[in-house]
Amino acid sequence: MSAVLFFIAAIGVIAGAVGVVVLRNPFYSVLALVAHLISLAVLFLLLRAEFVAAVQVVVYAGAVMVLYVFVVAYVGGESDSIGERLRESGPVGSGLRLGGAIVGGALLVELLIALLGTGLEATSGYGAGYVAGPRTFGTPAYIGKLLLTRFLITFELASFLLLIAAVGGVVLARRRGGIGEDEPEVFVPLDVPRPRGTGTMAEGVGAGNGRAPRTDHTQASTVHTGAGQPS
Amino acid sequence: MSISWYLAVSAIVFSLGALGVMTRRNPLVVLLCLELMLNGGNLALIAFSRMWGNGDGQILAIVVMTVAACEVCIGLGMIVAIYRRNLPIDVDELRELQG
Amino acid sequence: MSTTTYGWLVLAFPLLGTLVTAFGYRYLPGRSAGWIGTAAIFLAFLAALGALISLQGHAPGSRQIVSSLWNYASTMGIDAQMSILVDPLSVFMILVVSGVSTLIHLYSISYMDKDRGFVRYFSYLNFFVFSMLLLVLAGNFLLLIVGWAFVGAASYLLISFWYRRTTATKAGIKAFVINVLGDAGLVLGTYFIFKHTGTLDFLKTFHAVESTAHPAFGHATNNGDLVAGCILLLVGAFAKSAQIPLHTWLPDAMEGPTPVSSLIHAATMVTAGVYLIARMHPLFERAPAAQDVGAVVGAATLLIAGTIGLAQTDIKRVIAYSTMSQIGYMIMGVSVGAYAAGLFHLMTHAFFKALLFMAAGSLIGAMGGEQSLEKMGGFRKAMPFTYACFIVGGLALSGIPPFSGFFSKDEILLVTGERGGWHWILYVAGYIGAFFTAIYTFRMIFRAFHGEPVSEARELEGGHLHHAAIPRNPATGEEEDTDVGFPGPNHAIAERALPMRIAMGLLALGAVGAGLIQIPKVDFVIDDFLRPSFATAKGYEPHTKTGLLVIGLTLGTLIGLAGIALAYRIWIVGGEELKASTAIRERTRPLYELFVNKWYFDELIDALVVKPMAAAGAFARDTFERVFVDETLVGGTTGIVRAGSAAVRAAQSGFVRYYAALLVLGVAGVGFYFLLQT
Amino acid sequence: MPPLSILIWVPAACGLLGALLAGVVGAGGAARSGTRTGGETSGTQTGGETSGTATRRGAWSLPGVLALLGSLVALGLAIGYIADYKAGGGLQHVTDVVWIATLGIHYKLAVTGLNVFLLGLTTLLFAAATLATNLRSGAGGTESIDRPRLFYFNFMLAESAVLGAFLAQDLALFVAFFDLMLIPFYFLIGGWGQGPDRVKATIKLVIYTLVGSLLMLAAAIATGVLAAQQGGGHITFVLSSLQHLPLSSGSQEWIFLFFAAAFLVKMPAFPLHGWMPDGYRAMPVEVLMVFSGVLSKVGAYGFLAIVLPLFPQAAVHFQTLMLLIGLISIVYGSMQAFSQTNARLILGYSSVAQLGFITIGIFALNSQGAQGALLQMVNHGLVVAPALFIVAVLARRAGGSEDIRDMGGIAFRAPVLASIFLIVSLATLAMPGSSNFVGEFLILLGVFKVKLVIAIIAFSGVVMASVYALRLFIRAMHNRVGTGVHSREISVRDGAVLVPLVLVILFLALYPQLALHRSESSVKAAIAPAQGVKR
Repeated sequence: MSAVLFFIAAIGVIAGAVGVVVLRNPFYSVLALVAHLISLAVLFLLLRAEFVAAVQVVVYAGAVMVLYVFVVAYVGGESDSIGERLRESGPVGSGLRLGGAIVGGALLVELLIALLGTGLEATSGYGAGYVAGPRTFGTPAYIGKLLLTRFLITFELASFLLLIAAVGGVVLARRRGGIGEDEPEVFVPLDVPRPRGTGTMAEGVGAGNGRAPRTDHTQASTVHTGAGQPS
Repeated sequence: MSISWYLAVSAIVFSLGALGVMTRRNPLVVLLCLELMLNGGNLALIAFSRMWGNGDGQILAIVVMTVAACEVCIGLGMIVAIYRRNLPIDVDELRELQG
Repeated sequence: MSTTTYGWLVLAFPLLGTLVTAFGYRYLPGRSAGWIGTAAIFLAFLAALGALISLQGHAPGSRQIVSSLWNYASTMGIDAQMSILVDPLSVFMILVVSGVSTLIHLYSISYMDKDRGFVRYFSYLNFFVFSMLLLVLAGNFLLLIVGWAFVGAASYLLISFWYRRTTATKAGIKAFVINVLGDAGLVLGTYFIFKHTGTLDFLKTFHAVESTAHPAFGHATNNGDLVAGCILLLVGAFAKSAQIPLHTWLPDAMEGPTPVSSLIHAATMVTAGVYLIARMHPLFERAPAAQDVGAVVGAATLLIAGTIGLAQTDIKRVIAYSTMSQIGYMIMGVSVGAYAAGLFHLMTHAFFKALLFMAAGSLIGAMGGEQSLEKMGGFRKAMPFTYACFIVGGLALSGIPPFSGFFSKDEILLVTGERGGWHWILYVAGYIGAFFTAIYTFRMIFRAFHGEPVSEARELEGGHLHHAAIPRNPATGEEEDTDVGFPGPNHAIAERALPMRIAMGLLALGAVGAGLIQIPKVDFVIDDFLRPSFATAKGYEPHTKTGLLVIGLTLGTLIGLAGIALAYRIWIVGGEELKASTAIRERTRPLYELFVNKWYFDELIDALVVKPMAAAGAFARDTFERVFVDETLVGGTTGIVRAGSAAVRAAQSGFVRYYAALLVLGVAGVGFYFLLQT
Repeated sequence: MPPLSILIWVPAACGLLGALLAGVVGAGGAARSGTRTGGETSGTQTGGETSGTATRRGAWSLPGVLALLGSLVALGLAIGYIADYKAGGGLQHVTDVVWIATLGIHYKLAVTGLNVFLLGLTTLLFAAATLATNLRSGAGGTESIDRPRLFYFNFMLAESAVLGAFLAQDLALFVAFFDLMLIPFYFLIGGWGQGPDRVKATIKLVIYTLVGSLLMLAAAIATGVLAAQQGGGHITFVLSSLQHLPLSSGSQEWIFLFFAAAFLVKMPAFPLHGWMPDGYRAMPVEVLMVFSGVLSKVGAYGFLAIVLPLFPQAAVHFQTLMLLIGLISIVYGSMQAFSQTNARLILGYSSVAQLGFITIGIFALNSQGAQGALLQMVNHGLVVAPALFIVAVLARRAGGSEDIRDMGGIAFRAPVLASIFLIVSLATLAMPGSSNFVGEFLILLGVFKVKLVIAIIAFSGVVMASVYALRLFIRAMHNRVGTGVHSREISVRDGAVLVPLVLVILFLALYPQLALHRSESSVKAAIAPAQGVKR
């Protein structure tokens, strides 16, 4: 029974993953990922990780993916699929893509060898003994106990991380203007060694081109050492 | 089913994710592929924790999910910001960090 | 007051005069600066007399007195005090210097009367006198070098006194650099001596050299270091005294005002070399080789300078070359051990040469700044006083008895002859030089004062002093820039300025009579006075062979008269338009070319030193600095850095996926490694 | 006397105070925007209006006054130390606090015969330069300084760093101060420099100096570590205790080379002077005065106070090399100096030559040479600073051009300026009677004793010095009046800067013994180890 369940779930997992990678329309990719996640949750259940499975479904497949869908809807990314990617040569050149595929393959092979080929006896077993119960391995109570006792610090850190991420997301996504031509610029001697206009966001947004060279700018603001008007 | 099967699945998922990260140009999809890789990792973690009957792996999996959530948050925020600036939604076009 | 107090006073007065005139340049009314300067020098002269008197008060054995004010630089074995040495030699020198200087200051008051740089002039002149006195009074090598360099600086300032003349500034820097070369020689020589004696003080040095127990340079003569040191001291002396081959600055130095030429470049500074050799005689007597070098160079100089003097037409330069040749006599004299005679000639020469320059100055004034003999003539009636002074000076210079030059020069040659051996060559050279001297001296006189009066002379006879409409630089013909104080339209001549007449008259008396204080076999004033300074000198006492003496005196007289006669034949009887001289010139064209081009010394030095240095400097500036320092070193280093950074930059393609690929590759690599491990 | 820390930190404190207070008071605050307004603002503006712009023309700016105050206090203290110094040598007025215990780094300061007069020189030149800057903008000056708060703060920080470098008796502390010196000068040149290629010059200078001081840092650490191994104990950087742990000659040699690189760049010596021409052209004149007058001496001082005592065997081993470097610097610098036409560069190359003299004096490795080198450090600083200032004054009269071909003929209308310049240039060419001559006399005597040939060649430098110094003087003062030259007498303001320096020059010329007497024993102690080495 579990074996059948496993194969169905596993196939779902891999199929979803493949779909994510291959499908040309990002929207479909997202949906594929949802499918992938749900079937993954099944695997978790088979591994007696009820709580994680639940979190997976609720948080991931629920919340996060909705977020993705929103963004995709908002951005409406252009569609592209691995097929034509491999054929056409973009700025990177298909060589990279080919190489990427090869590397990825190599990685897969390695992992398989590492996990299976090395003959870790334990992996061939079915895992530690398991007796069902209210607060046994993997139950919310179990997890909660761990989280609030042994992994309290981790727990708190994670929460802080989330908070920071939330703030960061807000900051990044908020609407604001780029750096304009007229923005007054203080002479910072530390800028001196840097070729003008580079390394700033200004360059990224195309501003700063055609701005007066920084050298001239500070030239006007130097002490005229007696060379100028007579004292 | 023995744990090794789960591990095999996790490996496949991880590699697929890596492949996607390396090949796709749409940052959104790249993010999705990152999720894939994380999930691969998660699966392995869970499998191992099952193997030893020890919950730490699961906790770790939860943490990974948290991190994944953060990464999604930031990543999507950046994508939105890029979109706002009318820059191409294409990781190959965003090369400002080029030396 | 003690003797040394007088010595310090001698230094103090000119310094005071310098400071007063320098700081008061804006407030001193009218010509008062001139009188202040003159008074300062005159006071110095009085102090020198005081020193003389009180020095005679001491016993002859203790007439070398050192007095020190403070430690100048005494460290690490150096013992340089701010000290003066008062002994007969230095007293003799300060007497001559301050005496002649007083008269020349007096002369300058009138000569520079209308000059815009009047105050500056007297400030410089006082400073020069101070330096010269410091030089002769210095009690140790360091202070000697200080005075040595100060007179060089003062002479530079006075040569380029009219500094809007490029010729003047060029001449000034030339003189200064050659003098610095001499200073360098002096310093290096000092090192050689200090290395053995371990002291800079004169008396201690001499004692260390002469001490019979363990002399600094061993008992044998011609110790290598000693000879090297003495020859380097000679380099200093040659540079200062314009001896071959370091003489080229002196003729150019005539760019300065004429009184300056008369004071610095005839009477005092250029004789410093003679003083130096005399002062260092204990060292030189232990190094005969160095003495011979000095004697030979002196003889060569007196000959070469004499020949050049024959061909020059610029009156001041003729006198300058005559100065060189006379100093050649002195150097030769003190180098062969005729110390008293050399210094005696130094004194008499100071008189008559200063007189000649003053007279020339008066003449140039009458010519409105023109210095070329070609344009002069017939001033005999127009300026009788100047003419008389010129005659007196000329006779003294040509060594006609009883004028002063006669005794001093012949005494030098006498002692040279007594040395015997190859010194006879020098002896002969000396008399040949005397012949030349007589010729060019009277060539000057005859061409300037005899013959048809030129327009300026007539104008002057008519009672009007000629003024050039636009003053021009006689050397280059460029128009003078009068606002720095070039005399411009105003010139002073002896006939019209009392101070000039007084100064020239007194010097004329000296030129006539000074010789009488030391007549062989009759009186020995100089000998006796200087004896304490030369107590240890071998052969100081002239044990004169009467025969040689008589021969010398008669020979000298005859040669002088012969020279004058020849000059008379050529330039008076020679007829109109210098027929005779042109005829001679044509007959001896190559020689004439050689002489008129001053034996090509300037060209030689230019080609050997100046041009190479300039070329090297230009090369360093234009090529080396750019190619090596900037491109090879800087460019090379930065180039390497640039290349490296470019290589690293290439990795930073900016493609996220590319980075990701690298990352995965890395992971795969690591994993592969571990797989191999298992 | 108060502890040395006060002497070191008073200037920086005053600079900082000025920077902070000026913001509060508002008078002549720092310029936020680069635009230069002070030159045009009329004197009637109120402080409120000008705050946030450059100083008003003719107004004393608070930071300037405070900086001047600080530098003067430092000068007074330095004079006090000179007067108070006992000729017996050794460390005096020692301040010794453990700074970083684990690394054995002490905050150890002391006055020795080597640095006592350099303290005087540093404080004097900084005071003069600060006064000059103040007078240029304040007190009816016609010009203005941007961001005076920043300027004066950097300037004073530089003074503190230099003083610290001179006083430090701990290797690590010395290195720290040595590198601290670079920072303010970097800002000063980059922010207030002149000329189009200022930026290039700044980078060049910084890279050169930085490379040198990094090498020195490595060498210093190596010294501490190796010495600790030698002593088989705790690591220490205190010079006096390092001196008792001599390293093996092998390690001494490479460490010596690293230190030499740093110091030779600072001096600068041929062929490491590549930064000098651009740097000299770019610097503001006041900065240049102290840079050329003082910083170059830090290198020479380092040789004398650190390298010779710590690495005597290496010093002996590389003696000929260093002598040759010095000699080439002399000849090359002199030749450049009399072929350049930019007055600043003439002085720049002349100081290359002068520093060459100092180098050969130090590496004569005998008492006369070292003594002369020490005296010459002070002399050169005293001479080059007023010379550079005069060049600026002349440039103002020659319509801003520093090319000697555009100058000339102003001596007649400016006799005082001419006399001052004459004194300075005669001192520059080490005219006998100047203190410079005593220095060169001792140096060359020292070299003469060890290497006759080098001494003789070095004399050519003396002769050439007379050429370039007089050339500069004549082209600026004599000959015909240059086109576009206004010959004017120096203003009282310029005089106030120059006259004190000239007076000090004259005083030392009359009584060099003052310096020689005090430094004698310390110099002997410094070179004793090197002399102890058997060759």
